[in-house]
Amino acid sequence: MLNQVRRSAVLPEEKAGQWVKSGMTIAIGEPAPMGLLRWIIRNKITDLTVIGSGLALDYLIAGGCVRKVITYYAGSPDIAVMPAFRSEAENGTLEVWECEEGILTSGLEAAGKGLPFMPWRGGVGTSLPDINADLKVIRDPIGGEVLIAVPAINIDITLLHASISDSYGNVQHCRGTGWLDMFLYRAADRVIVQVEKIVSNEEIRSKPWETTISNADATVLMPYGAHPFYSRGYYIQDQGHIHDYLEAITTAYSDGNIDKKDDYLEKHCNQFQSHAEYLDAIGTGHLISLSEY
Amino acid sequence: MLNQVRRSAVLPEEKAGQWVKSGMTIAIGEPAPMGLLRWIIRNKITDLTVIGSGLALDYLIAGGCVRKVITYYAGSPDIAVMPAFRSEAENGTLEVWECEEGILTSGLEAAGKGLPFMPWRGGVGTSLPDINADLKVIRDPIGGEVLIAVPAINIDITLLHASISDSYGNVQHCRGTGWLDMFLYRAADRVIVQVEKIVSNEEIRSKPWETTISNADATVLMPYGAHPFYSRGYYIQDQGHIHDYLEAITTAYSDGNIDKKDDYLEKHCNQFQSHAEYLDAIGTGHLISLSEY
Amino acid sequence: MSSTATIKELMAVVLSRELEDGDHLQVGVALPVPEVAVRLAHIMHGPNMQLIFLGARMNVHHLESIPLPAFGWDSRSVRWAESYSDRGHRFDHVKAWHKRVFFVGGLQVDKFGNINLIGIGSDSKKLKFRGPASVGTPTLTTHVGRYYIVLNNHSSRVLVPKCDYVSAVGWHEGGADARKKLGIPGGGPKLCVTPLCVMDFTEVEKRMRLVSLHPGVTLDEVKANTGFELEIPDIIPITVVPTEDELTILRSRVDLNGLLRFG
Amino acid sequence: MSSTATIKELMAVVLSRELEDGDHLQVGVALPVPEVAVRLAHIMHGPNMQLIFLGARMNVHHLESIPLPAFGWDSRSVRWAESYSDRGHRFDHVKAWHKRVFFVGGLQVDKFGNINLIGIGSDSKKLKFRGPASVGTPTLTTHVGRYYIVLNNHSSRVLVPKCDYVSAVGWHEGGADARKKLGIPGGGPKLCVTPLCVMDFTEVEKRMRLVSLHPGVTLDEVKANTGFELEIPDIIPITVVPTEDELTILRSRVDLNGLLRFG
Repeated sequence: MLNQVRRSAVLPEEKAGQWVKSGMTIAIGEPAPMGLLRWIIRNKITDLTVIGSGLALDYLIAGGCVRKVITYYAGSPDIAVMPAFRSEAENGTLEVWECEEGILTSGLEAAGKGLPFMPWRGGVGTSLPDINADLKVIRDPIGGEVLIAVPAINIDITLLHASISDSYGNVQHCRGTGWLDMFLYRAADRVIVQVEKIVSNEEIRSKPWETTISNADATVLMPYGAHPFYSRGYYIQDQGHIHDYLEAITTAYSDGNIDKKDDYLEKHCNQFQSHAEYLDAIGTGHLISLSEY
Repeated sequence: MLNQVRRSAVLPEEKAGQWVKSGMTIAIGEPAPMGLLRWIIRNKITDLTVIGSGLALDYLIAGGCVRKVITYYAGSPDIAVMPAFRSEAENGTLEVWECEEGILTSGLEAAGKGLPFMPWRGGVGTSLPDINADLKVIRDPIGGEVLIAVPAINIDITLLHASISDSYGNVQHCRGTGWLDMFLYRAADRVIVQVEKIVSNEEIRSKPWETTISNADATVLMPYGAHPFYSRGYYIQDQGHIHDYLEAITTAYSDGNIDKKDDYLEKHCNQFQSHAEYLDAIGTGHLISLSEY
Repeated sequence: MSSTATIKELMAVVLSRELEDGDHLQVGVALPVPEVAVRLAHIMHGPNMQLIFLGARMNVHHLESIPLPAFGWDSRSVRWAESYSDRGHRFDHVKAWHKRVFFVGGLQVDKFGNINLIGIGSDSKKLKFRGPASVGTPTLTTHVGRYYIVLNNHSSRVLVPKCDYVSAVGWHEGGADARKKLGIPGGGPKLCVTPLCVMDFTEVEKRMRLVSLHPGVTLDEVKANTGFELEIPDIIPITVVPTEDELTILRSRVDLNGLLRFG
Repeated sequence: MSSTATIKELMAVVLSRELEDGDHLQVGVALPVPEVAVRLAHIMHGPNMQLIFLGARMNVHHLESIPLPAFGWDSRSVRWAESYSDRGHRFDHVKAWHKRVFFVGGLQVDKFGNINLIGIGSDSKKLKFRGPASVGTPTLTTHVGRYYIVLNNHSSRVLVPKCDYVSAVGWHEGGADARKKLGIPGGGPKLCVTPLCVMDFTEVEKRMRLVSLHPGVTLDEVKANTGFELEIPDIIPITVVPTEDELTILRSRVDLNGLLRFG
């Protein structure tokens, strides 16, 4: 009866963050795992291929971490097209693997299921197979219908934000996961989940039907870790912070005065040594004001 | 502002039962929707193609309702092979669409996703494509790997048992669904869910993350409706009742004395006019003794 | 409250009248006109409608008001939904999408109702204008029972003879069998609603056709701002303006902050 | 408690020693020997094992005893699991199955470890003996890191030269690259454990080979009851019997009702 201790999956941010190496393919869930993303930017990880969408994706692009994006949507309710994404894509400095939601989930499902491809109908007749050479128009082997063969999209590390986990990598999302989170988890070799709170194993086992991920490779305790985004059941989006980002980054790129981008990143990300320092700068009063109710 | 009333999805068993017509393809979830299955047997629906497994499937076969089965498992912890299934399959009076769990879910997923097929690896190298001509061995169009193309498995009506629903077809399963239930639901044109209890819409909306089916075509109030099987959070299996079934049906088929089967069905199913009458015959005391705790 | 409806309010009312009780209405983010339209229809005549926002399914017909969320990603707005089942299984139940109705915008829309969200420019690797990408529109427009194209601008830069790229196929290169030939089962685009007019698609060719002009808009104005030749019927009605009831409910029970009135 | 282990207890102990901390152990219904084995291993040396029963994932290492369920479909037995996520997504995370260990029985098993759960007879439409069907064995044995064949009977009717039908591919027609050639990624069958002996597969040909004889069993007995020529090593050890500790824990903390002792 050796080795009688169950291993903990809880890691400090720098330990978990170090798993992410330049050149990897990573994925970002929803709500966005901003604490981990700030770690990546601060630590100058580069040449990433990133599966993500919206502002969290843009933040990583602005941070200089991204070579290629796999995305279905780089807009938001606040802006038609994200500024860093738009500018770098138009310059040709950012590669875009053009897809859409159903094609993306099909490729992720193929990876999770250990298949080389999945067929999908959405996208037939569109420009997607013309723009993206990895999407192959096929005839189905049974009735001869035209479909798209989507290759497996494999991920090195998926980064998620969730409500709670126990010490052993059992994760539960308050009010369900983001729509893509589970696809991203299943397509990845490893998953790191930042959580609002770490709870007892008994709390997890009192409602196993709510466990969304039962084998997270690491969980990182990061209360308010999704800021400036929401975390279901905890806090709402910080619209002011988001508008500041959009204005700063849009201005930086359109002025051709890219230093303004570095100023923004220094002020809101790079100057901090840890997530806790970031929260100190945001301030407790402001964080409380974002409480979801 | 006409038609200002939201429609109820709650139906009495005979109304919902009448949707099932001889010759249809139906599916049975887990726990087994025994109340509805007893209605089908009692009303002499025949020539069904049934997607199911284990004893509930066998009950329908014994009841004379089934022409063809789509099954991955016709055994149980209590008997290696179900008696009616075994006998009728060996006689050639029952057609078997030979498959396995992953192939079945692939075909059901294809139906739910509106695709003519899904590829699957499990089964490559086995006898399944030899026995089942609908399974086609293909080369994947991207890397040339050998896979099985599973055709979409479309269902006319899926029958499920769940814990609760509101009046509007919003269904929640206590402690999650049976493993195949959601696949069967999504592959079907219509779904009928028998439930232990009908609750207020507010109760459903207090935990929408537990809603498993949001558009059941009908829900039928059938407390103890899974008897002699379990219903998670309500009651455990009635092992005595199940052993009686296995003994009676095994004997009937092996004696070549098929009348014994009719005696069993008359006593346990056909003599009753309703699910309530069935429960009366089981007896309140016995039902209470099955409470899960 | 008896003031005239704004153009956006008019557009929302036009759409709301199109929606039928029992429809499953999916609206993405950043489409305020359909967001108002589905809520208005739900109150007015849709007790069996299902509203699908942020992956949640809601029926809130019992509520006195169904206000817009405070902002696009407001997680509170779907707290009391009936189901979140659309999230992890968004595309697993396409089989039931014949009941679903969807709304799309576009950087470009052509005369057959194909839309482009990818971008403008001849080199797809270096677009002159990089769009936000196709979201879920290719899959949704492939399968839903019907959908509506809703534009914030009616200009010849948007309504073009041919899209630079196609995100979502409408009637492809035309013809009532265009979608069938491609193997695309859904019902296709039904209307295109803009700040100037309402348009539909001809029965045989499936080319875009004027249905009605909004009050005060001239035919010449529409023609001048449309980049392709629009099918023009002999009689051109004026778009029926919101009733007193519709406008009152829209403003007092849906668009409480006047997003379509002042925005 | 110091009495001799029964054959089934011995089989369970042999399997339990094979299991490594961190393994994800999936056991189907109606396989009491592996059901006991995984629980015993979990207690003995597996604090990081995951037990997968009835679509639930459990780690119950903190419990003093991990008894067998009262009957196969006992819904109570997984109430306090850590996750039910294997249910609606049973095959969506095959990517992680290299950690998973599985156990199979069979109506027939051939010398390359292929197994048959379909039936016996030449006409698949009218089998002489209709089996229970393949359950999930084709998919599971295709992908899991390794699996074990566990038989209740060691007879030449079960251990046959060639299966009438193959439900799950072991080493197909032989050879270390047999699975690779088929495109089947999993690690394949590791052992075949029967009431007479333990067998594995040769390195090059992947033919079944005797590893050890259970106490009291002769080589001739095994040969006489095996329907194909078994690879026989020069030295044949006796299967190491359960230690005092193993047997005590098995009986007092797992198999409380003596299913393997009296059953």
